[in-house]
Amino acid sequence: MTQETLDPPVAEPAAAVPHAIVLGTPLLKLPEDLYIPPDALEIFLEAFEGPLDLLLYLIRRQNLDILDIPIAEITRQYVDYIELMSDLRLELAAEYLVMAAMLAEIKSRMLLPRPMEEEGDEEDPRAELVRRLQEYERFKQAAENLNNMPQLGRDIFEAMAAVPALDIERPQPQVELREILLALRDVMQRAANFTHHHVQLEPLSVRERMSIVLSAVRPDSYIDFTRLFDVQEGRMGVVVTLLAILELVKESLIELVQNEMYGPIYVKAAHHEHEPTAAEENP
Amino acid sequence: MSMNLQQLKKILEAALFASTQPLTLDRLTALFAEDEAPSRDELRAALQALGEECEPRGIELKEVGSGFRMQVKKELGPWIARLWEEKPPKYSRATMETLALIAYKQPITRAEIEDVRGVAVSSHIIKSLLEREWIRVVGHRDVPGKPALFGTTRAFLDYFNLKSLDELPPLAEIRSLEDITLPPDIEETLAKVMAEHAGADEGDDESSEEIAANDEVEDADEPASAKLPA
Amino acid sequence: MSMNLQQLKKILEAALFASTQPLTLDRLTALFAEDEAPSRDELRAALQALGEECEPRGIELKEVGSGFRMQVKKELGPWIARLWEEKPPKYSRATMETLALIAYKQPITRAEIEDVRGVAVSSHIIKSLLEREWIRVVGHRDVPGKPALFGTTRAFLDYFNLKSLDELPPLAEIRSLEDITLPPDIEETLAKVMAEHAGADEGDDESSEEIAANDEVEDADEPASAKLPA
Repeated sequence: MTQETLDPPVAEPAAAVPHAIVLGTPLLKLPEDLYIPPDALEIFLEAFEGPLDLLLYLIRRQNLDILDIPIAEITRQYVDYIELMSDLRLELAAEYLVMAAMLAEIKSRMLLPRPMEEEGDEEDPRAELVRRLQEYERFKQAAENLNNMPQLGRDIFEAMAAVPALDIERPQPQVELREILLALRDVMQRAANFTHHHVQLEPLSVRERMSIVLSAVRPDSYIDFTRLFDVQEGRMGVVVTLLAILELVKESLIELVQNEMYGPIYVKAAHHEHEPTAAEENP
Repeated sequence: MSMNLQQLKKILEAALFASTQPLTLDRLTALFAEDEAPSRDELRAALQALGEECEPRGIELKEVGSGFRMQVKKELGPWIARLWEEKPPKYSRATMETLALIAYKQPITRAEIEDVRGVAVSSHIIKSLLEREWIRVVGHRDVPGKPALFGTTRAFLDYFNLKSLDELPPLAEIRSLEDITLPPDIEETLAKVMAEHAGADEGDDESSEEIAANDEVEDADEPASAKLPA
Repeated sequence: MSMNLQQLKKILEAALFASTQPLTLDRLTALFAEDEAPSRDELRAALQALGEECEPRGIELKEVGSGFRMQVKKELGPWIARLWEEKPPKYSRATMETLALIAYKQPITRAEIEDVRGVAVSSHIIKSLLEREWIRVVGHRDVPGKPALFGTTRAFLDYFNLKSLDELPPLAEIRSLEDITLPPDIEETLAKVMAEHAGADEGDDESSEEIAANDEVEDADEPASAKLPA
């Protein structure tokens, strides 16, 4: 048996999984269900929030009654996963191992002969596991409910109106430059926590000049390339402007056009149909 | 002498639209000079009337955790969302489960959250919930290590359009697992996994959607994560 | 087939209140799917009606240079001003981070700021910085939605007593980051940039996407969707 066990049950309701459970005797083949192509295991596991989630899945997938989990089979399946993980040298979260130990313990306790009748008080060794699974499931559901609630910016939006210039002075927050730098440090630190990408920053002079160049060009008309330069600024200033222009071209924010070799170069903002740029500045 | 209802409503409406945050009754009262200040009852009546007048409009007056605010009606969301190119945020299951535990079981420590979820809660999740100001440290448990106790904030209520925690959907009864259905995202993910890696086999072309993991927002250092079904 | 006037008005009103900037007729039209889009005349008629209905209210619909916007009626100024009277406001950490990123990474879109912060940037943050005239819209990225690109202003420099942004410390000094491109010699960079982009004459969407992807700060598990247009 291979893939079909992992298909959505809706896909093949009849064929894939024999659902019936007769008082703890599951009418289905358990161990072979496990097959997952090795290179897919990692993705498979990422779909789960942890061992409880995985266990819930294994149990539900096979329509088992949680109050009567065939613990031996489930344990075996679970441990097979764990072995697969270590074969593949996936970094195995400790929680998965702890759960394996817990399952093994339950299993061993269930194998011990139980005195009849008089030990009615003794808890089913599965009870604690069941309790945890049920508790987890409640919050899994609660999380889903929460996610479906109206969210600001997704389902509902703040309604705001502009405030016209008032006679009374509105005090503005006072800010020290240091605070901005600290804020930047913090956000960069956070960004660095995301391991795959790095923030690329051009020298500030170039960044600043990019904004200046960008607001000087328009989407609907060309201006002469040379007008963007101010020779008074000297060599460094010209280099900064050139870098800014190249960066803007790279980001597709402006277009350079030269109609003939050695002819004049013209610049305009990258095309878009509506809204001239300049008009958008401060409402 | 207080002012007439019409003028009162105008001022309240203007203030609610001008403010970037919800406004409490106290802050609304503070808009008025002493000799014109409305009583609490007058204020409430005016807000009530204002709310009713919004009925045929595109906006509504809503009381949330930190006060009254004007907001776009939910039913208009699909049009309004077109104002912005960006897609609204999606939060990972890990984040939402952590948040749900804090909301329903506050005050709660990180260890207690981990106990229920059966998995470590990454620092990143806690930090980002703190950063969003959805949760805060409300105290410390008096056990070794003095772990922080987390609770939700008014901003959490505001974000989820709630006036108080009472309005959260009640926590589900403990259920027999038979009644639990598998989250569709897992099925999708699995279907996709199988389709990608298994090669040819019988028709499991059920991998309708994008794989969940690709849609993921945040929680980079959480090993196991998948989106919530929307 | 276009929709009825009542629904049209609701959507327009909601959009005008939800937007941080005035909206042009074009942008208002873009809110609608093709088959429901109103004609220019219908749009104008709806706006006209909307404006008239504001008459008894605390706000008014105004056409300014760059489009239509809702604003508080001027006559209510004395009351509204008291919203800000009591305590001098403070910028939130989110506002400071947004400002810092605009200064250091300009020109930058809101979505790009959100990518770096890993957290949504609410509209009122952008609005308050625009109103302060510390940032301005310097252009639009030529991608669907034409998101505004923000840069800092002279007023920003003046407030902090800077002659140019150069006087801000380089990021490396704030915190050393790997892979940061702060070249020792600007000419070297020039040569490099020119070599790299020798082919790039007419920018197309493809290359802009690629660049955006490179610049994004986020984990693969967290694609560009931590975006909250609020």
